Amino acid sequence: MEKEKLIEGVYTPEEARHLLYIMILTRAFEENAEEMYALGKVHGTMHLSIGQEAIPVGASSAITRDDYLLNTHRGHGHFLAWGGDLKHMMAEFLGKETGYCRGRGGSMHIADVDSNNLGANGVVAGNLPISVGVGLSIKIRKTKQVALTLFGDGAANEGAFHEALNMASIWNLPIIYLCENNQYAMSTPFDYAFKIEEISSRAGSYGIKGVTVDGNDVFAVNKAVRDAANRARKGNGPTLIEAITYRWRGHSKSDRQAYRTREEVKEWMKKDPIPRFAAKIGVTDKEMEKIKQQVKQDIQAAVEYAENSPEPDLSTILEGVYA
Amino acid sequence: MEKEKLIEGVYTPEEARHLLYIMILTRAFEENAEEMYALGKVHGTMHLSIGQEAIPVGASSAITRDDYLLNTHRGHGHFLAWGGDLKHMMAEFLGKETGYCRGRGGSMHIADVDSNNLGANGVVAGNLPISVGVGLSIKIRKTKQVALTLFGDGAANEGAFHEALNMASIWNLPIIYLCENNQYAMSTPFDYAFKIEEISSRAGSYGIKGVTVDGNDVFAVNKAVRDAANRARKGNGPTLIEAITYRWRGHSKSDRQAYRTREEVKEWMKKDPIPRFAAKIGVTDKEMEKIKQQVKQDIQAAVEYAENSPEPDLSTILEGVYA
Amino acid sequence: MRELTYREALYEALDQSMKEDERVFLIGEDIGVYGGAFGVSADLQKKYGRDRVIDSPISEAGIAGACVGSAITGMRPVGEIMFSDFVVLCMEQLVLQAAKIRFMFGGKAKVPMVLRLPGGSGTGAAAQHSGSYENWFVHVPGLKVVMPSTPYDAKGLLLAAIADDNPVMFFENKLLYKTKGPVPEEMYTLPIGKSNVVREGKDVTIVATSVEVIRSLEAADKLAEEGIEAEVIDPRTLNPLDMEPITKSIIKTGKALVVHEAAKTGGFGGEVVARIIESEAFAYLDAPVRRLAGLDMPIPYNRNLEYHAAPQVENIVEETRKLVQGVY
Amino acid sequence: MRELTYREALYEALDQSMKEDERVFLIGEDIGVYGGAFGVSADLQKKYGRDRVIDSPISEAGIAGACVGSAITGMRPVGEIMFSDFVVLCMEQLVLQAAKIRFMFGGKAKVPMVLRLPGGSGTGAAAQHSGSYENWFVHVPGLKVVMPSTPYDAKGLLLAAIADDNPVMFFENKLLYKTKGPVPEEMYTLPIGKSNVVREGKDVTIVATSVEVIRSLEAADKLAEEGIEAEVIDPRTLNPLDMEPITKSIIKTGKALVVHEAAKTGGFGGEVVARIIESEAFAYLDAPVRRLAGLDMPIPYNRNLEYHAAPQVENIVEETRKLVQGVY
Ligand SMILES: Cc1ncc(C[n+]2csc(CCOP(=O)(O)OP(=O)(O)O)c2C)c(N)n1
Ligand SMILES: Cc1ncc(C[n+]2csc(CCOP(=O)(O)OP(=O)(O)O)c2C)c(N)n1
Ligand SMILES: [Mg+2]
Ligand SMILES: [Mg+2]
Repeated sequence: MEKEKLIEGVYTPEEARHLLYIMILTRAFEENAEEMYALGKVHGTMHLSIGQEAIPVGASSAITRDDYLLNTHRGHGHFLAWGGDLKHMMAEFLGKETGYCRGRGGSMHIADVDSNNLGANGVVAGNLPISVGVGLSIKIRKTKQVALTLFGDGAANEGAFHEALNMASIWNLPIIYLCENNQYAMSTPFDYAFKIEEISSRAGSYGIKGVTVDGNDVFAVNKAVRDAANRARKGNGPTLIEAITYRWRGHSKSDRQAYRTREEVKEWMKKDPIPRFAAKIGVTDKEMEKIKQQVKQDIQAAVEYAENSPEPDLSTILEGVYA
Repeated sequence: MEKEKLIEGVYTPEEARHLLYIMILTRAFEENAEEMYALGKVHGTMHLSIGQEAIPVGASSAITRDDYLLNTHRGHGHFLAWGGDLKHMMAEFLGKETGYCRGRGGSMHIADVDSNNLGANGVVAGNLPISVGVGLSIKIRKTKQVALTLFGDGAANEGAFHEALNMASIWNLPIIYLCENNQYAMSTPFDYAFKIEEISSRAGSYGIKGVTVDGNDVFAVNKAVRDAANRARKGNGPTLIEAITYRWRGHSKSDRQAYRTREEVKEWMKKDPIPRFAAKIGVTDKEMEKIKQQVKQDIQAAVEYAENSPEPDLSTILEGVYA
Repeated sequence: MRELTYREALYEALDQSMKEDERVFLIGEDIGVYGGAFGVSADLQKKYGRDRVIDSPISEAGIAGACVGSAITGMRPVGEIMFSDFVVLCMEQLVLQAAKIRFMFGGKAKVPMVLRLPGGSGTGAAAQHSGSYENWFVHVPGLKVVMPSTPYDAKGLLLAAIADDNPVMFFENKLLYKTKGPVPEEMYTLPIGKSNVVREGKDVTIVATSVEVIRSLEAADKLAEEGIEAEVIDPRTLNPLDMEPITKSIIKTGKALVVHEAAKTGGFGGEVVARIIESEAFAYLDAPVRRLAGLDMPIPYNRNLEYHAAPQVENIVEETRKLVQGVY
Repeated sequence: MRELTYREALYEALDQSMKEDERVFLIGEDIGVYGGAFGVSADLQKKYGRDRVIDSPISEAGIAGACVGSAITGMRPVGEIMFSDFVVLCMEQLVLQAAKIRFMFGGKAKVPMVLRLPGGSGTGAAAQHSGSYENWFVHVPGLKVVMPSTPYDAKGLLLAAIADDNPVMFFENKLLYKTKGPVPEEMYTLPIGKSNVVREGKDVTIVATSVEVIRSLEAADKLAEEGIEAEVIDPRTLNPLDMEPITKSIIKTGKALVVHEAAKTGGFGGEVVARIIESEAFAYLDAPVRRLAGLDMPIPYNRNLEYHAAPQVENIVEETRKLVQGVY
């Protein structure tokens, strides 16, 4: 279609509304998750991405579903943006047999390999070495896919980050390394764990392109990922993108947040990516309300579906250990 | 003493001659080691540093023996430059009870902790995480020591390199990271395993100083290490030094060297660091001959000592597993 | 005596050893302001400063290396790996360096370090945060492996581990942190290499580790109601392993059950069974030694499946009953 | 039949599977022009190109990740870790990823990868290049562990491992690379999960792995001269472990010795002993099952000490004799 019809030259109005819907859905999903956790309906822990909703939609909308997604422990938004089904996602969250992982994986390991969603990962930087294999696989099979690989600021200090980016570089692998720098690794501030201004500058160690973008701006993230995807598909190798954002909630459910001030959080909450994107794509408050209503219904339906879904049968406990 | 009395403002004539002696001794030790290996007097493998003799003397002469040495699998030169005793080193090489490690460690694990020589390491990059601990220990004990930490070009692609340098950086640890870039990691050329011109540029990822020097020039190595030591003692943290050199021999005893040309080796042999240093410090051929004679005698004496030394007694086999 | 939780007992051991010995320092992820993922180091950074309670970047190999390097140069580091699962990222430093340096160097160096490893399932943390890998380290000569089951043992063994001149892998259990028990206020050490008979009984011997000790004691009470008196033994230190109380017990009971949470195959239970068979107790066995252990599977997220992946009280009761009744 | 060395047999398995299946590729350090530290991949890079025989930087975690990621996306990678000791650097990818991905993802993914691991002592390579860590992986549900002792088994099991849809840890032995034996030219697979009775005998059962199988056979010949007929069984695959031939044998002999090179404590021998005790063979034992394994120590550099750190023929002869004569 013609460029002028596209918002910022990127999205059709429908597309843009859908992305906004996903952002709102992500936040609602996580707010609902908090409630369910408080009510003891879910056990374990969970990692909320509230405040970081721009990155998933910006990134996923820059590549196709023939590409691959390698996600993190804080990946609800990416899962939904990739096209994950809310009902089966909710069911996984509640550990039900109808969940994406038959209730075996939970929030931290939710995956849908059939749709090239290679899963969240509970190990910090755990998906980085795996990305090398995905990249090699694409290169050997000569499909023009790319592998969108997410990780956090904290993950960039794991040895795995170093090995993976160097390998991806020397073999020109079609990988998009997208670092969600939300300023903290659990309680560890970015400026404590790094003596550099930008994580993207580490691209220099591997002779690849590095760029830092506003992670709360859907369009900025989208552009960076699109550029990286183009390079990758042309055989020009990986890119390291750093998206600056902020985690509104605690790291996980057991976080007293003694390591930061309320003011700091408040300041960042002013940079809420949702209204910002809504404004940019010209969505009125009335439309916004409609979307929120829709989201509310969808969440409710998903919760009902999940709660009415069966638990895994004990007799199947050993299924899936071996092929 | 007054500067003008010092060669290049660095070494007294005696000192310089001693360093030259160590370089020649190192080469003779390794040539002798090759023979003994051929005669089946040593088993296992060994890694020769012939052609790289400038780095050990340049580096060790830049710091004191109250400092620490963390060595590599290719570390005969560093061991001698640090002040290792030839007899006990030879004995270790032959696996004798009188060896530095009572014959338990061999060439790849020779150490002398009593003299702050924390040992060679058979694991590529194995000493890099350890250097962080040594640096912390110095920092906590507030002694003004530095930790000279050696590793090869290949080691710079291990995750351990990344984790160690970042930790050393953010905690301002007094560590001198000295990378001996001899152009190959076993059969792997530097320009295959890296997409960057200089390993020292990776210092940028950690916000520390990085410098590349001519590793066949004793004075260049010495200056880089002295500068790094000064920074470290002032509490300004680690430095990454890359010393460019070349390995004349195969990687180990089982190397057919199919990965490089004779010509390339010949070219580098013209850059022999020994005559180069001899000329720079004004040692005549006659003096050179004297030193070589001395070395010959010393090697012979050491071999005799080692060969006449007892084997470890089988009854002591379990000694040293636990303290 | 005053009661503390397992977590508080560990905290006190760290606090007292840091007060007493300036060579002791802590390093790990989020152990400072955050106080550690399980709160063990609590306010120690406030007390001892950032130089002695060091927040680490997420670099597990670096943490282990920080312990090895400082230990060989005179310090007494206590590292924390947030979840014992992530010990997979520092195996090189532990297995090829910490465990071997002393031997490789001809006995002329020592590596007095402790690595604290919170492990085990039951918290809904799923497959990558619920593992039990202690037997790997039992299989690494040069390392010692400690696994306390009570607050009293936790404090005494942690102080002993810190005082030990060898690298010690210290396995804690997440479900035990909140359990309470009597703990002396003063510093005290428990011997590394002494098994502990936690319950006497004449009918059957149960050898259990960590959380399974607690479950075995509960099972033993239930079994007592059926007239079965189980003797429960906690090795407390897996390597060195003190077999003497175990063989003595089996000579008395003629029957033994080994219980641990880790997967059965390739686990510590095999070592215990083999040692029993190699001991004089073999002649007194009137039933095969049995193992009751975790299922051979990753830990599932689903609460019910997770529950059944590890031996629970009722499983121990049933297995023990079968053993005593001779049905297997 | 044509004879090949163990090394040549492995080479042929790699060559044939690469020829037959374009999803198969190799990755490891110096496996290209250099042909691998032990020459197993020889000229395969010349044959199949740099895209299918990939020289890796020294990044073991990356190598393992390259296998995991390509396997879950349709490839059949065969990785090589130059010395099995350095598997310590990729434990995270093997244990937390490869082994668990399928289960965590609800059985909806598969990880068909093989990791080749040359191990063992006897080459003078000292403590960091001579380890035997196979039992770690036996203890990791989701992984399979294969350990061939002959050229014939090496080829058949490597082809089976490559065809298997699960991650397989393939432990080779450095001392065996030069050993020769009959090997069929065509592609063939040996079942993963079938123990192999390599020598029949009525007096005693010896269960041995890898190089210790060869030593046990030599010992058996010596014992035969004394009139002791030992049955020697090679499990070949440590997990899954096929106990049936072992129990059957013990029911016949009443005596069993388990032999491996890895350190005794926490090793595979414990698993075998425990399985025997749990089996019907227990009732037929007229002597305790014994383990003969590596000393609990790092491998020494000194040739003589190194020799005595692992079970040698004479040790097997002596232990077996003692067992048969009832003196222990
Ligand atoms: C290897 C490893 N170490 C530690 C942890 C515990 N942990 C889980 S998330 C996390 C912080 C990760 O920080 P970052 O990479 O910035 O991602 P974020 O949580 O901020 O999104 C830590 C330490 C882990 N899961 N894996
Ligand atoms: C972790 C690890 N991987 C692989 C090896 C095998 N190996 C020994 S030396 C070596 C090459 C090292 O290259 P480099 O770091 O450049 O040092 P150099 O040998 O050139 O001095 C390799 C791959 C090892 N010892 N340790
Ligand atoms: Mg973060
Ligand atoms: Mg090199």
